[in-house]
Amino acid sequence: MPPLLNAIGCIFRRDITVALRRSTDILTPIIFFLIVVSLFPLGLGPEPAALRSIAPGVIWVAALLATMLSLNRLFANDHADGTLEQLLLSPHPLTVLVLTKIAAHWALTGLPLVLISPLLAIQMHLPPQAIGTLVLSLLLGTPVLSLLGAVGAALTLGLRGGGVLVSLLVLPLYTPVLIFGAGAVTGVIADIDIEAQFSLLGAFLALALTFAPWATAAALRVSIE
Amino acid sequence: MNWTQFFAMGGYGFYVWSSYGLAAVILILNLYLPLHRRKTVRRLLREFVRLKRSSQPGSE
Amino acid sequence: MHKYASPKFFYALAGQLTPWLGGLTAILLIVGIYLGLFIAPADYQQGESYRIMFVHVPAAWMSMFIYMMMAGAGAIALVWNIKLAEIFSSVCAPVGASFTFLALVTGSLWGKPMWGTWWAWDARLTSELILFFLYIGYMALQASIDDPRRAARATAILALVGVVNIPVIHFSVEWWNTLHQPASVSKIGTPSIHPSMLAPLLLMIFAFSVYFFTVALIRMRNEILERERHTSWVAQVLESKT
Amino acid sequence: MKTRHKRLAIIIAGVAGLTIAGLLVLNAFRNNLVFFYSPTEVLAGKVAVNKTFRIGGMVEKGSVRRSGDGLKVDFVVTDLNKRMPIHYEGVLPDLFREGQGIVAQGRLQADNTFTASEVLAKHDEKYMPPEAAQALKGGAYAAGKEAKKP
Amino acid sequence: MLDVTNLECVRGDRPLFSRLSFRLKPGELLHIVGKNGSGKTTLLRTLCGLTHAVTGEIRWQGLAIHELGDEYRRQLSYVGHSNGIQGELTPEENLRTASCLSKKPNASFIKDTLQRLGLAAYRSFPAKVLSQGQKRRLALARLVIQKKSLWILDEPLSALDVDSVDLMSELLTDHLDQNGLIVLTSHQKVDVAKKKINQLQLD
Repeated sequence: MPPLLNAIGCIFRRDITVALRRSTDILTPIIFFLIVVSLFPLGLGPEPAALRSIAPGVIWVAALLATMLSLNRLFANDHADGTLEQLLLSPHPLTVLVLTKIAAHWALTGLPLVLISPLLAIQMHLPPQAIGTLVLSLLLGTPVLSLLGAVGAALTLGLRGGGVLVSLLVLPLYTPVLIFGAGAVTGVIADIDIEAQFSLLGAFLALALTFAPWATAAALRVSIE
Repeated sequence: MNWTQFFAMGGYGFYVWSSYGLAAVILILNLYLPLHRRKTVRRLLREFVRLKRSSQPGSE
Repeated sequence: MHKYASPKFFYALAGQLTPWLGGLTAILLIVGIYLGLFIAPADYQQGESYRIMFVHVPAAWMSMFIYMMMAGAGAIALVWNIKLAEIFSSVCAPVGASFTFLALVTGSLWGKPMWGTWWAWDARLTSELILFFLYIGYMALQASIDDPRRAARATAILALVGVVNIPVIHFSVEWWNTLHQPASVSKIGTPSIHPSMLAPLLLMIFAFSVYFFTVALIRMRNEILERERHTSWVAQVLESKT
Repeated sequence: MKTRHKRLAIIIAGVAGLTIAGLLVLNAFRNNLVFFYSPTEVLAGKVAVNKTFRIGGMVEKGSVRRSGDGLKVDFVVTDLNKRMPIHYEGVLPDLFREGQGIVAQGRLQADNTFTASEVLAKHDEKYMPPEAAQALKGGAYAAGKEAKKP
Repeated sequence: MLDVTNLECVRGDRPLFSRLSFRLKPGELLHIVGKNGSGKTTLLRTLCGLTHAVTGEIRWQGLAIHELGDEYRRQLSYVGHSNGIQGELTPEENLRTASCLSKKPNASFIKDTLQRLGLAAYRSFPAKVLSQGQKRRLALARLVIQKKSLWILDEPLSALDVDSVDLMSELLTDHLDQNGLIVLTSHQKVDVAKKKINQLQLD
């Protein structure tokens, strides 16, 4: 196996192992996701029609916030114990290594959110055909959240108030994903053709995959200095 | 056109004049703050230079 | 080229330029406001309220323009490691944010007579709001990094990410808005505006731009003094004038 | 891997990413990311059957008929080329006037009429003195060109 | 060969040192001494390429390190203030990760190295249970595992007991014997048998 692939596999496995050993870190965002969405019926009343109309937006906003919560895990621990420095001193391109870490982050944050979303969809009385759309839109959208979030996490590494700061930096950048992610689900409920929304979510993903790892690597270099 | 009419702005006086007022405030503030800061910076730096001189005579 | 990019030379140059630019700003503003408030006729539909446009549109335009300048200078600073670009990029944000704020409030003041409500999730207002959030994030990041060099480079990266995102955000808000907002639907078309109204508008945009450069130069001079305080030329500058 | 190869790989990856993004955006625009269809497009069969979509155009002068309690409205939308009868039940927006542009969301019926579930009024964003507007009335202006706030 | 010419570093806006030049040949050790805050750590990080110098040049085998990029990092091991040890992973897993950042890990070699550094008993425990000194030893084990020619070490002897210091001297001597290069900072005396030690005083 070429050394680069070897390193990628190694880092991916390492990040997953570490995260699984600190299982509260993975569970917190997921539970948060569940709780936030469940609070809306309590605040708005259990009327199914009303819930259905707000469900796409609510679930998507909750996914955004849950991802925000988990961003800290991405680099902060590695920064504190010095393993991030070692990563920067590796002979492999940092962009690729960073992308690996983001992938591991998504596998343990985004993916569980996607998997758990049908439960919330049922809770919010979404019609059956919309549940598939919701899952698919989250599947395309949550990687973008991890990618853009990584840039924010790298920029705020080791700064005071890092957690709140990262949300200021990243949430405005999340708006397109929110608009088209929730728009796809709303569209399917209104029986509108939604291929366009999925195309655009895919385009965002391609764009984020192109730029975010590079920006994250640059930000890490600045933050480590 | 008389002045009352002018200030009334066809019934939209409030909106128009608060817009222009805020614009004026922002333009003036953006000018005043850095100019004020300039004074502070110069004062602080002068002290800084004096301090540096007295602590290491001969150099610089 | 190197000579012009040296902070010392630039400090002196900027000091000579500012009064001229300031004077130009004042003249442009006076003429623009005179034309806008006294000469331009009332609009056939909106009456006198459209005169808000003469501050709203330049402010909105500047808010975008300054962000672009900020990101462009940031990119130059990142790639070629030019100090002046770094300093210019770092002084843009407060001015840009205040113009964005001005555009938001005047947009709202315009919306009240036009739409009958203070705030509408109109495409332009919404993307202006998100731009404001981007500026706030930028300034928050800038404020929380103590080392000016690190701050400059981190914020430059953020600005670049933002600049890639701004068209995307703008487009998505526009699309979102047309689906949800009954008040306005914009399809392809050219803005039609009468010359008597266009002239003051362009003058005001020009005035705001020159104003921005004036303020930026003043801010840059402060920043240069602070960053170069260890050098002997700063010590001389401090002594020479009171 | 040599530095030059690596740079090439980065460039290729970047170009590939942008190309995919661009193709997807194009696909989105080809698919129904238009805000509304004109009656001509609808009658030419450009719209998926059995899907909700939007139709836009001018409300034809003298075509508005209100029935009963005034909540049922029938009118005709035109793009000055083709006409489309629209049926709507509900409250119309304040800016709904004959000769004004509207967008209606709903479904096409078998008899080539349109049943709207929602009607949105467009508003006009042109800036000109009253005299100029007077002079323009009728001609190009009535063609319903939309203008952006500059 | 490591060549440093006319290096100037600042931290924030505070100048740390300037006009710093030295040359280090294979088989040589450079011991950097200086007060707290004299810029020892910054110098080491600059040598690694983690921090940029204001002026000056660092050359490795005759080429500037920022041009060499990954070629330079392929030959460099760094142990900084923090040990670079992930607490949730066992010592063995830590070494395996460190190793595969540059090449394929060799399980038996990792085992031997843990044995040599007296960490074999902790192989299956998470590294967070190790004491400060043990963690430091684990960080040093990384040097052995990675088999690079240039070692850059920031206070490698801190938190080590007498036996471990001896072990460290042995590792350093071995490395110099194999024509390796070492740059380190230390408040203690560095005891490397019969080897050339250059001292660099920062102030």
